[in-house]
Amino acid sequence: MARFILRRILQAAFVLLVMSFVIYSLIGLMPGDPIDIMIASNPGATPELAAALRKIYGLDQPLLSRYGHWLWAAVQGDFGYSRLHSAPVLAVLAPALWQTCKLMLISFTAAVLLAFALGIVAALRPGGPVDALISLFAFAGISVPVFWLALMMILVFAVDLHWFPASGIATVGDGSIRDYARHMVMPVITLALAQTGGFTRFVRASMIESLRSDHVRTARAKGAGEGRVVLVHAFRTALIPVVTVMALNFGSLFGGALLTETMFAQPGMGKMIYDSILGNDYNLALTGLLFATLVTLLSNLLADIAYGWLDPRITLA
Amino acid sequence: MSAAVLPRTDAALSVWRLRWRRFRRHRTGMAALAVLALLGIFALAAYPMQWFGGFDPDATDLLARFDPPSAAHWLGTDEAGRDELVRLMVGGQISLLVGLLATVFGGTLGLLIGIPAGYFGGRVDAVLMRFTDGMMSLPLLPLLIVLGAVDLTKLGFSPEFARSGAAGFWRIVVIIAIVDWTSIARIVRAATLAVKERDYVRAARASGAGAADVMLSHVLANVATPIIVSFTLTVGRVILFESVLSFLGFGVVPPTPSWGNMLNNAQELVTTAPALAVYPGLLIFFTVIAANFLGDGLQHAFDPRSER
Amino acid sequence: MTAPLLEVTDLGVSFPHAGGRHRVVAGISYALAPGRTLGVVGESGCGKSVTALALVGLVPAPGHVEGSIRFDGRELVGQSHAAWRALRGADIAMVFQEPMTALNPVMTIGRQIAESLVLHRDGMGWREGEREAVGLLEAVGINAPRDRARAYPHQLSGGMRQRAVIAMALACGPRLLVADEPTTALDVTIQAQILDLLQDLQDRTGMAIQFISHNLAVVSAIAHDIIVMYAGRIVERAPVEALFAHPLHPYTQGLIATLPDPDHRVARLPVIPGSVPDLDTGGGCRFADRCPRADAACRIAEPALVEMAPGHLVACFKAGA
Amino acid sequence: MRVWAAMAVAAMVVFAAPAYAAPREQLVIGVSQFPSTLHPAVNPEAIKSYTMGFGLRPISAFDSDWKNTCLQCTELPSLANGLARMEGHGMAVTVKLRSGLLWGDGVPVTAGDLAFMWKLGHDPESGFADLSYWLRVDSIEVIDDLTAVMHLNQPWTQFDHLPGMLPEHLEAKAAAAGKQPGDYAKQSLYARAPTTPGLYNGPYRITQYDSGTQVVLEPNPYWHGTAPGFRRIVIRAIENTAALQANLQSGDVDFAPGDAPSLTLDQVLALRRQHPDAWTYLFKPALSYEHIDLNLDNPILADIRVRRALLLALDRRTLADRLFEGMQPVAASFVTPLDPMHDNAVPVQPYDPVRARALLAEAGWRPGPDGICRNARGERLSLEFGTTAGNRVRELAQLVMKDQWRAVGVEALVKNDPARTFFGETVKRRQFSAMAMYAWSTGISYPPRQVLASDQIPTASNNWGGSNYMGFRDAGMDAAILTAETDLDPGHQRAAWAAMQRIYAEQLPALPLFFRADAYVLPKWLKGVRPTGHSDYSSLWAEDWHAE
Amino acid sequence: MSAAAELVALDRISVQFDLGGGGFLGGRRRVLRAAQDVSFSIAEGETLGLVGESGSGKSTLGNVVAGLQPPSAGTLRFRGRAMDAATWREARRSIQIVFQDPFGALDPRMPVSDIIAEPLRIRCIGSTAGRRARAAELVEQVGLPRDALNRYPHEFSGGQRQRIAIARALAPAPALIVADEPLSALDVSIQSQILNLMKDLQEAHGLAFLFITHDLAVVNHLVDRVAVLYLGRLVELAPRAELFARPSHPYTQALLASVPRIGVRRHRRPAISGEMPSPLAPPPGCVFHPRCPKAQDACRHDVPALAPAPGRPAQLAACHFKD
Repeated sequence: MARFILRRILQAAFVLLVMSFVIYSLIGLMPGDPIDIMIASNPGATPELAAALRKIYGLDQPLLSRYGHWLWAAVQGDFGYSRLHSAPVLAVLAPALWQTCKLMLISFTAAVLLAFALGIVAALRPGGPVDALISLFAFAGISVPVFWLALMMILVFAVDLHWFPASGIATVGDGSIRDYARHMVMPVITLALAQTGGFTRFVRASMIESLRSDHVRTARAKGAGEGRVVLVHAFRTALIPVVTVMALNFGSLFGGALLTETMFAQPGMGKMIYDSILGNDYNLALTGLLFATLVTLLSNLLADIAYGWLDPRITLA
Repeated sequence: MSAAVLPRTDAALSVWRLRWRRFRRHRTGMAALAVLALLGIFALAAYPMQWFGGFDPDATDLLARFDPPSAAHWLGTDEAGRDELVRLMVGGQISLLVGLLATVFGGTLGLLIGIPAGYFGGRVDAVLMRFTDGMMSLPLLPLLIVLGAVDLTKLGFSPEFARSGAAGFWRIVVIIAIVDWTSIARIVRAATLAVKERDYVRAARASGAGAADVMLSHVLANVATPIIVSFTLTVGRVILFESVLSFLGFGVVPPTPSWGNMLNNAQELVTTAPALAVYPGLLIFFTVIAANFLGDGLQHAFDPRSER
Repeated sequence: MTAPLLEVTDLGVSFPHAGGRHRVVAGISYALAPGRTLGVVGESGCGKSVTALALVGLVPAPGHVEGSIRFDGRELVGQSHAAWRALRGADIAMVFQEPMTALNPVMTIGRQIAESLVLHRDGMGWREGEREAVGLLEAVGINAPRDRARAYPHQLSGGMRQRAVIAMALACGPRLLVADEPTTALDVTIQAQILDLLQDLQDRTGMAIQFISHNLAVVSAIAHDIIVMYAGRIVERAPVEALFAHPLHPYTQGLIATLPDPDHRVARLPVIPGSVPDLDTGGGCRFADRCPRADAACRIAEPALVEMAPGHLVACFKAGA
Repeated sequence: MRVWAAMAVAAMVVFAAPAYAAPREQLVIGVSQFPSTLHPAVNPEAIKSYTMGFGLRPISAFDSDWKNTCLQCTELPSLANGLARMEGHGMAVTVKLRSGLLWGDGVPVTAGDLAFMWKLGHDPESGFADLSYWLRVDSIEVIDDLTAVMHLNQPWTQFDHLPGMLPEHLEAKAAAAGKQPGDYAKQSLYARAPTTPGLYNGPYRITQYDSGTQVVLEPNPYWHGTAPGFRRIVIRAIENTAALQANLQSGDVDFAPGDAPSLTLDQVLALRRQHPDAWTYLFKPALSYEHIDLNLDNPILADIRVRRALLLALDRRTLADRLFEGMQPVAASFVTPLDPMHDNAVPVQPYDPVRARALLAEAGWRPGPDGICRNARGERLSLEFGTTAGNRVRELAQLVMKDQWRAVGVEALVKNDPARTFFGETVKRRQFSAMAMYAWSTGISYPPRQVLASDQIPTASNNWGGSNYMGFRDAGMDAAILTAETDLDPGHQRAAWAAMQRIYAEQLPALPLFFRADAYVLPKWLKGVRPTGHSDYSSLWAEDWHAE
Repeated sequence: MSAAAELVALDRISVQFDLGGGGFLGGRRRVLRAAQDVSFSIAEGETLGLVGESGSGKSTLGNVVAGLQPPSAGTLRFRGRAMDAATWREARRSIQIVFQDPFGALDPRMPVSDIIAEPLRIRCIGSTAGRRARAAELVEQVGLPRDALNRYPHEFSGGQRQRIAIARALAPAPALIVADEPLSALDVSIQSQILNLMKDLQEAHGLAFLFITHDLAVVNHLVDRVAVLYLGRLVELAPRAELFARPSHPYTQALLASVPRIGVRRHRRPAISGEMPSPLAPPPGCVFHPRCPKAQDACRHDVPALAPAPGRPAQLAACHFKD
């Protein structure tokens, strides 16, 4: 087990390394260049000054060597300085990452629980009216753009009903958990609804498959009640593929987080990456993307471990 | 492939006829197909509207901003006095085309990676699939934004091309395609792995069939099933992507209409002119939901176990 | 002969199909006494598995069961779900064909066996159940039962798995064991072991066994009475000796003749021409199309099961001819 | 299912609460951008100037009546009062600070702080965005704690517009710590610890800074002037303007200012139509000048007749009336009528499509079969027309103008780019082949060298410096700009400004469109906000804001 | 049978599968030994039965003969020549394979005519029309109506599909057909039909068969010689009659005794206890010793060689104590 985890971590590190190069190159393809921005409104700037600055910042070097320098610094924990936030990248990123992870984890949990409930109910009578209703709900969830859902939530629950605050993560001067939770409700629901549809479909498909399987029939032949058959025998085996798919999807919450954070004006990683790309903040964009990749890789690793834990047929070695 | 001369077309119908019969019994799938067909007709109706009806999707009319539906403008006008209906039709062409093209390109990429990975296995598989995993682990939307922000001139395209409308359109198609092929590659790989172990493939190999022969004559035809299902879902997802990209400022650039940018554009007007948001919103919603139900129906039709 | 434990009368199972109903089996009648083994033989699709599922109330969803199943004098058809549950696994147990898939892959063997006990025995806890499971595993001839009880199905060999399935079925001391092709997935040497085991267990507990197989030879090795099914109908029913000594139905005769004999080589095996028909072929004897003796009459009416000799019933107009 | 529904309802009940009654001691301002850094001299941004206006005061500023006034000084320097005088090739300007000024930590504001600012501003490696002001100042002589003399290296007509200051006692350490160019900007407390009280000398100081989300301001106890009217001001950034509007409607945001990036004019107009009585709406005509730069290197546009025809073909009045409900005045040139240097002799060109067609014909452009003009060589009169993608109002105007040009036989091909590409590449490197629409915003009566002088045409050799994207070269204009910059004689200045406006209107290097209007949405209870319409934002007088 | 020319010969063939593991951080390396040191040959026109239980490696050896699985060690000869690329080219045409599952053996997307003609198409034999004619001829030979040609596999029953699969194997006029459990997925009443068909075809074309099965009863009706495999090892190789009359290896004896016989009430106590060990960890010495009633110390250490049974030179068995 430890060996497996170690190997997977090494693999993930390698993927991260390769991806860091890919992202580094892509970032270099964004418009403008850092020196331009530095001397943007300096009328006295000459091409010589620009060239000198390029040399100081190593921008005259070939891509690979620049990447090498960046990597060496990054390995030592120096991810550079954020142009937009005027602070070291890590100092800016860490709280945003934490905030986003909280949002993602809560929404993910909510989405998973809801999907379990709906998927199981739908799988009990495939093709029946309840299944049709749940399918419709699931597909509807898949079919609404997240930003639009967010706007509708604000209009209904903040503007019309005044139930929840429309933006921010806390009321200034009110540090209570309740206040904090109230600010999280709408982003969490929005992000969770966007995921629930797909998850519900997975759970439903897997449950139908599982309910058809021989061992479920065996359980019935033993005289187990329907609840036990469904929840203990069918669900446990249905869970195995579902958990993997869900965990693999965890990373995709970043995209949703980006949108909900923008709409609900919450400081988070997704929004930060977006802003940094728009604002030519190369260091922040690069590191942010890498962190997001890292979170995805870690969730994949957890998925593998969960897989091995759920399925005794798999030995992690 | 000289055997292709054999008259197989008439007979080839039979597998598909069987599936069609099964699909026809899938009520929501049929409804979804009908909805998608209607949406396609709706989008294409822009041409007769423009040629014969004299409707111009770009003609502005400052005196007719936010007009309610009338004989001249069946769905009313938008904030620049343009005919909403024709814009929705033209926008539909763009959105559906983006959806289809990105899916086809992404699907082709997925096929090119998934089939060899599944068929050859071993090291080829390991390399291709680690690559796929790596791509999958990249956060999709931020990556799309980076790709959307890429300066084409730095890739050697001329500034004229980089700034042209065509570049804007193809950029979206290409970036969605190169980001969204991974799931298809995995599906194709899994299907190929299954087909590869089928006895008919082994029989062909025993007769001396080479890898290319087997992949073309057996694997490709038999992985079609999961691919078609996955295609329908992808088309829906891509259309959603386009609207999200529009929201983030990287979608189809106005004034070329797409449902995505029309919806995004209508955001600020949502309280004053909600209809402008409702139309493209509903069209996107129906397209995506129909694509999903269609995929569901096809899955049912292609699954031999659903025969009863 | 003792009073029958199981009495099946005119049992039929149908599924909705293209507007109408599709009768998968019909007119099944037989009786089974404690301590006896009834072999049910037939080719794929003849309805033998559905008949077995009807006995435990597990005919899949849209299926409809008619006729009568009396178990120990109690009518089972139409009884409540709760009554079925109380019966299943307790008085009537079932063993399925694929020991790999019939076991829950993510539950230990011991726990799966204990589950039957916990479900049916009042006051039985999991801990106690699992302890008892070890004993049951030992009873079905598994070595190191304590370790095996802690193992997952995939960690056991095919034969051991089938023993575990049998242990599970026997946990609550059923009076009727329905075994649906229990040895088909196994190798011949293991098949022999399992057949032995079933016979031993029957000797010890006096349970009745309904043994279903497509293999006449296997059935003949274990059964006291045999039912031959074809296309959803019983075509012949007889004590095992009588059946092989004087098979009356042309299908039974064909089956016996076409089976290759390991001990005698013949230049050419006799064959039954044609293949098993699709169900619901209309009126007439269902075997008529493949029957060497069939004439016009056979294609008009369906022959009833008639007793030609004591305990020997056949559904053929030409039987004895 | 039912259980889930019940749980959802229960959760709603627990978390939901009616919007708390606003204590009115707090003002939440909704803006659509967030300041990237708070250092006043690095990365100039409207949102930062607006935010810092609450906390850090320049020595002088233009007020809402466009009059230069002292904020931190006792009187403005002028040649008349002797505080400004000619000196060799340049000038000497004496700055007299008001006494009793304190930084937010109680340390007095002194002339040394001004000298410190100069020291940094004069150093090209400090990372200051705009060195042009400080490069004019050769030295600063500190006379006493409250007096300093700035020695300018040439006469400068804007000498009485006095700069801001930095707290030397806090920032000197940061300035010394820098090793590489630009390090100061990273070391500055404004970047590293923006809640340090001593960084502010205005009525409010920043007490909480949540990067990307909000800035919280609270009264500065060491403020000497009018007591601030709020216990707390929150500036909340909500980038999505639709969400921002929803926040305003839900009460999460109280106030949408017009001088900081916030709701669009379009939104405010729509809001006013829908809820005319819910808020107070203010529209302040502003300096911002919307126009279309013409690339004069384009052979078609090199012909003045074509340029004039393009302008005459535009019905700017109707456009303004319909799209902006008449809030945005049509421009005759780049100088707003509100500017003291505006010259009435330059009229607004009327809408005259007939003359436009005649001019085009004169220039050799005759309508082809599709209605688009062609010249003798058969080339179509087709011009690329770009602006910032995503700016709804501009895109809307662009579409209308495109149609209006079409009516006179000019084909405009819309090619828009996102703002950063548009400003970073398209216009900056003069990649637009014909027309680019955007806005300028300079100071009041500020000489337009940057945008109109021939030495400010961006080229590769000057590292794409300057903002004369049109490639406009006119000796008369160059001379007038120099006069406006350096000739302190008011008569000469006025003449130079008149000349600039005349030349501009005649030569049309750019098509003048509108002067923007800042649109404010204020809660009924908010009083004392005086929009300025220029780049000295209303927040500089925030101590007068109060609830009623 | 030694009179006929040798068609295919296996000489000390071993096949092992690397199940991963090993290498950097890979953990224990796992190797599955599917076949060990197997040697036998098939003469022209001969039918060899390859018998064994699941996991004995019989299908693996079938794949080796059909060229689907390269051996890890040992040599394969075709008509006296060791296999190389050129030999394989000829052999591919002369050796065809028929599989167990008639449902998976036919590409559901091809009409029957294409399926049957496929081996010819792959080897580029004949014209399109010629291949079609050949397919039509073969369809009739295997007892299907001509109109089957334009139909699709799903329209046929299991027995009919197996006939199509046999027709495909016959298409290039092979010398040997590897039949991998061709009957076990069929209904009992169909098995004998296919069995007879194979016999007829063999007589008509002088085909050789490598008939892989677990069913000894079937073997007795078709084959000339029998090879018995146990855990990847050849334990007995003998002419049919001899083997059925007097099995030499204890495993063969047990196997034969375990076959259920019609109408014979079973004698209790099975002939053999226990189960075949995992091919991942075969026992040392004689692989059969853990289950062998005769096992002695020698069996636990020494691998018995395949040698003639006492007095029966044609009957080879790998046992220290063969009868």
